[in-house]
Amino acid sequence: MAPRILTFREAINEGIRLEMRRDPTVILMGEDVAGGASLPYVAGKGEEAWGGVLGVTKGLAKEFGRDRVRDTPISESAIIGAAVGAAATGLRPIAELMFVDFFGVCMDQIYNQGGKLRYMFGGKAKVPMVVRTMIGAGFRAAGQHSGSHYSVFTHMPGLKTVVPSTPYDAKGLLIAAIQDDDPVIFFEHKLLYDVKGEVPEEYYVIPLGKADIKRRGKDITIVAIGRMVAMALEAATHLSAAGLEAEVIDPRTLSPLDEDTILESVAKTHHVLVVDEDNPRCSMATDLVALVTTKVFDYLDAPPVMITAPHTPVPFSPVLEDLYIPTPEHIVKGVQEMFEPVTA
Amino acid sequence: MAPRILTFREAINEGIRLEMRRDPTVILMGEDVAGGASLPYVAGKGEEAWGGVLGVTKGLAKEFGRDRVRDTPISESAIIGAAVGAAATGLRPIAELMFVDFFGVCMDQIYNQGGKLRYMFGGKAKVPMVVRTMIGAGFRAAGQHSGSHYSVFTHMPGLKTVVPSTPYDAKGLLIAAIQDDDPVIFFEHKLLYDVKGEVPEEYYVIPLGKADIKRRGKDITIVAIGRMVAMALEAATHLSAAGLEAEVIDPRTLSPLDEDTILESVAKTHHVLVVDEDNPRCSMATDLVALVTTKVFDYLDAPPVMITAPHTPVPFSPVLEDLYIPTPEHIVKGVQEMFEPVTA
Amino acid sequence: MTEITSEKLLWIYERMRLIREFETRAAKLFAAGQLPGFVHLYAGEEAIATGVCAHLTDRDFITSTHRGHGHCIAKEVDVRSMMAELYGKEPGACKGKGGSMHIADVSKGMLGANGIVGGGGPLACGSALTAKVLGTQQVTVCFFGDGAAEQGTMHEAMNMAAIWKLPVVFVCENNGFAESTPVAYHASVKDIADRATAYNMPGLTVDGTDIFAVYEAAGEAIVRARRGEGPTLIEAKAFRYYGHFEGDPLTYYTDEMRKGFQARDPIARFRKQVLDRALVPEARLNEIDTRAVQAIDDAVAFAESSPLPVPTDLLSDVYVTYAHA
Amino acid sequence: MTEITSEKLLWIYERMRLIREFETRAAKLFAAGQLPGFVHLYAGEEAIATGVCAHLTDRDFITSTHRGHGHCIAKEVDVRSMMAELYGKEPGACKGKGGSMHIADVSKGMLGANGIVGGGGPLACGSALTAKVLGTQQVTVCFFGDGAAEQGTMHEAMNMAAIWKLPVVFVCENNGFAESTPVAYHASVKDIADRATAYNMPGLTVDGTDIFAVYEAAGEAIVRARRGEGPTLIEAKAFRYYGHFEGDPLTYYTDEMRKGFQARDPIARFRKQVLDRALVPEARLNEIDTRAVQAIDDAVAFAESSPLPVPTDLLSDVYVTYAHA
Ligand SMILES: Cc1ncc(C[n+]2csc(CCOP(=O)(O)OP(=O)(O)O)c2C)c(N)n1
Ligand SMILES: Cc1ncc(C[n+]2csc(CCOP(=O)(O)OP(=O)(O)O)c2C)c(N)n1
Ligand SMILES: [Mg+2]
Ligand SMILES: [Mg+2]
Repeated sequence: MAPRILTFREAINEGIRLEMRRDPTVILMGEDVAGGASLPYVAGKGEEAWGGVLGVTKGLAKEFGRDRVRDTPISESAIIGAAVGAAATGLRPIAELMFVDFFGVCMDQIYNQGGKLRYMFGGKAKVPMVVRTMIGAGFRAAGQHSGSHYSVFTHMPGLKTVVPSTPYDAKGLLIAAIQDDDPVIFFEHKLLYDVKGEVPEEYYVIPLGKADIKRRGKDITIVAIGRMVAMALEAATHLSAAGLEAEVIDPRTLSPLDEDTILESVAKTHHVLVVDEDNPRCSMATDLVALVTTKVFDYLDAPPVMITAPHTPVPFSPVLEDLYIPTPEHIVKGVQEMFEPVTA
Repeated sequence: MAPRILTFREAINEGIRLEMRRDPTVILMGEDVAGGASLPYVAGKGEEAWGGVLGVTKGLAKEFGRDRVRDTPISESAIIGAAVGAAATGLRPIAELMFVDFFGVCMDQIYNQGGKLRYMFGGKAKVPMVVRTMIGAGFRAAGQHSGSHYSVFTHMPGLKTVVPSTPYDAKGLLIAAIQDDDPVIFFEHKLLYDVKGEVPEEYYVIPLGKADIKRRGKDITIVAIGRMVAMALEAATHLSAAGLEAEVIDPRTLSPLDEDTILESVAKTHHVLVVDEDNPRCSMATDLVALVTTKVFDYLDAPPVMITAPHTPVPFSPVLEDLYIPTPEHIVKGVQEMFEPVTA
Repeated sequence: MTEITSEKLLWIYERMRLIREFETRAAKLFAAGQLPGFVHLYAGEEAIATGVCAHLTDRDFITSTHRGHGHCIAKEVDVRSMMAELYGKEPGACKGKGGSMHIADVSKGMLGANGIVGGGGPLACGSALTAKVLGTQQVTVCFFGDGAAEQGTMHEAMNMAAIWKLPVVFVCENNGFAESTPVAYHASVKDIADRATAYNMPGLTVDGTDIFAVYEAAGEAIVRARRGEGPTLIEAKAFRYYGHFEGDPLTYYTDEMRKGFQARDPIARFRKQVLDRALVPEARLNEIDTRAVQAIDDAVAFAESSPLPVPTDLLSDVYVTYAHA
Repeated sequence: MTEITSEKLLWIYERMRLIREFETRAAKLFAAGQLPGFVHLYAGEEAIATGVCAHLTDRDFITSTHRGHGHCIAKEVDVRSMMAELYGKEPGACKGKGGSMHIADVSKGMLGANGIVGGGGPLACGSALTAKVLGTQQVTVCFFGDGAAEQGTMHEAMNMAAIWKLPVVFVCENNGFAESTPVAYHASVKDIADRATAYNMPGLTVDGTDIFAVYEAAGEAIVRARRGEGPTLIEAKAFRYYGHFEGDPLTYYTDEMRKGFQARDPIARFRKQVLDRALVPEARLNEIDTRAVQAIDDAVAFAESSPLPVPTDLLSDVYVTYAHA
């Protein structure tokens, strides 16, 4: 039988749809997630207009109705806060923060309310909610619509953070996130939406906290996040031609982090390079390097290498933005320098 | 002549006062920074009532008037945003974010507006502002008033971040921050306010981006931030008695970071331990470890060690909060294990 | 005027007295160095929480503020667990992990004091949304201060509640100050309730030291919310006897102001009102006075003799399913 | 009705035509794959930006939105530098680093388009504070959308401007939609201007397709602000011809709606109004039409022939004094 191919966008839509069918307490809310479904003349057509700004939630308002799929005002604090309050009292809301860059208008509800409520209440409450949000550069969306910043959320105790890299993972991880009893921030890279991959029709769950080894190799461990996984795999192909076999690890969940899979790999390969599209300071890249160097230092045969975006906002001009984003070439170069140190 | 001793609180007050005298475009605003100065019957007494929630800005409204020292509504986005807008058009505002924990209601104005404006405008504007904010655990102020989170701001391009550890540094760094043409976030540890130290009366500037070696030593480099500097110095005294001489480095400015001072020290001592009161994931601790291990890996004789708060919100109960905060004992233990690895 | 049963009147009186005793004792304990941290006391505002919560059941929800003790007691949270929480003890409402500013009891519908001014508004939309989606008749009351009225989150919450006709009652407790900053300075309107028109919801200002006024206004709003007719904004004007937090030197209060407070004391007013109209026998009130003192004595004794949290409590309860080291 | 000199009328017409040409061309260029990124067009709303900015000088400030081209042109930002910015070219207003959503020219008092809905409100308080503290007579106009009216930042900004009597004019451009969500759904009030009472400031709703109505309302508000009498909220109701952003399939528009837009076209209305009343000679308008096309032709040619940024531009301008590698 031919494999079933979906885009990343469709896989996410399917993940939400299956969970909403299974569990009547799951609701979805965010700006334009139905998208004009609030218009009588659009509703009359039997279809909502948009399904989110990039069409990810299309069709859900039609299937589940406007009570469970809610367009909201542009009030991110109210959106997230309502999700927290609803989660603490019996629903399993999926709230959309359209672009992660907007976290600055609602972070309090995410980290100070959603993330801390359980701890501050001595464990006597739970907040089973998901915040879906778009990340990533490359869309020519400029300085306020292109960030990643999962590091900021991973830093915060009480939150779980998930960054899928393939359609298959996106569906299974999203279902896991919705079922999880803790607040999960689910980061969707906007440049992945049109990427296709095999996605089985059935319901399946990929547990949070389990990394995936996307490629096996013995010479170097490359840990890559989100869209950077594809970059790492492409680099691995080049490196293989040059005689170096890279193991590519996709953590998938940044918090909790599957430390064992990463550490075991580095113990085997003795080399580590991390690829992170986010800015470099206090980032997932530094987090991973610190993990490896504090825990398996003696296994390392060379200094760890970080390939990240620079310490700049995301520039608009495509020629500059292309320089901002880590590429397979950067990765190959980083690996090669590790194995043949440049002598000055 | 007897040295002039001020508290950390008084040193900050003096730094602001001197800059406000020197430069008429410097203004101060925040919740209760005058503190009831808006009340006619308090103003009548010739003194403002509070001077900020912990009294740091006392006397400034009296000297500079209510036009330049402004109480505000509880509207952090408007406070910070007004500072950004004022900075871009000719003032040098000092805005107070009472506790850093409240960044979640105004981070957009800090990082997306203040931090990015210059870059997004192609360098054709500047934002000379300071955000003063309180950090730190130990005050029994519980989960939403005890965070540090300077990592989140250090992560963001366009922002500078300063964490003073002594009254002397606080004054000189604050003056530098006010004079700086970029947005600076100035983190004041609330448990340092009553700490005393020598502070000359005159006007002096400590340049941003210069670390300070608070203690010289040859055996291990301890990099400590803010209130943790005192912990590290105390640990160093114990270690010295045990025959280990620690070099204690206070970065003072986290962004830009004085990488050279840290790396040169590690190249000399071959050991590094970082102490950070913040939560561990994607933190300054991981940032510093990644810096050292990617840049002077070959000089290291032992794995780097991170002493941080755990990945939990700050608990209220004093017995738990005391366990949350890194102590000299933790540091000593960390160093000792580095030199005499525990054999399992 | 709305009818109140004598049973309800006694319940209200008991809750008000318990709040007053709790706060008076907390102030003393703080001054004696027994209570750590930031403690914000509710004395002076008792009629608001009790007059509103008299209409609610355990199944209804409230969101609260940093000044949350009164809301807890009005929602019948156990004063022993509250006092133990203030001491940071293990049997505290939050196992000692939350403290005064985060005290909560979800089983009583009390969704937590909140250290973030304006933090409760969005949360209230959430519990109200649960009620709406699940079709229960639960109402949520969102208590917030006059200072919180200037926080953007409250604006967003009121607009959202209005367009979705959520069963929320917004109760602005206007005690005249946000910390040391007077409402006449920080608010652009004379009455916060004037902002109701900005959300096309009913708005009214009541004397927050008059239990009958509060009770009546809240009753109508709660019935409206239960009927699915949407939110209401009630502003209750009162005062606080104590400083913003314990330790506040209160330099912004004048002697005249303090005298004015005494004249409006909500508990004294209540006594006068019900006794003048012979609604309940004085002996019953006196009994309640005695019981309130006993209950707080008992709560303090309980708190003092309770065990502290154990070290492993530091790391638990961060997640439901992810034990972090 | 306020007097408008014919010179001013011609200025307004020229700016409106430039905006329309700029946007029409941008739509075509986007469809042809020439312009990258998110492009939000202002066509249909020309009377708002121009009617307001006709009262301002270079020294006055405006804050803008993601839909900022019209504000830029009304504030006399050079269309060449704007078009070059849309192309991401080095001579762009922001050296190609900002793009459509961040286009700015501080030297013209244009404090930037803004990718964050509601982001400009607080900034407007800031430039107004500068004017107030330094005692200049500069006014700041804060343009924001109907959707932005639900963002907490706008609430905070309006309250702050009101209590400090800042010289700000808040202009809500109500084009009926926030992306695909209609204002009747997202707003709890019929007219956004009704919210002015929540800040005790004057508020009025005008037809944003009628330049004379906008001009008059803005004129009064700006005089008031300059006099130190504080902010005003003006809601201007209009529509947008294009989608939320280019690429929007506009499934939420009906044919009837589109017909209604044509009937209210602000430029056609302006022509009719001034010609009917013989306020300016038609020939002058026709000249302006021609010049506008030429100016945009020229701007496109300039943009196309301009150099791209160089790689080192990636790392510059992050800080004034801290060159980061
Ligand atoms: C977002 C935020 N800003 C500031 C504070 C600090 N703070 C705590 S209480 C308070 C005053 C609150 O005033 P009000 O809402 O009137 O409540 P009241 O204390 O009078 O009961 C302030 C400014 C905070 N906790 N959260
Ligand atoms: C804080 C924030 N939330 C959401 C968005 C995404 N967004 C961009 S424009 C827009 C709609 C804005 O509507 P309105 O304010 O009416 O302006 P219009 O587009 O109609 O001019 C939205 C939701 C954003 N940019 N910023
Ligand atoms: Mg108050
Ligand atoms: Mg709109």
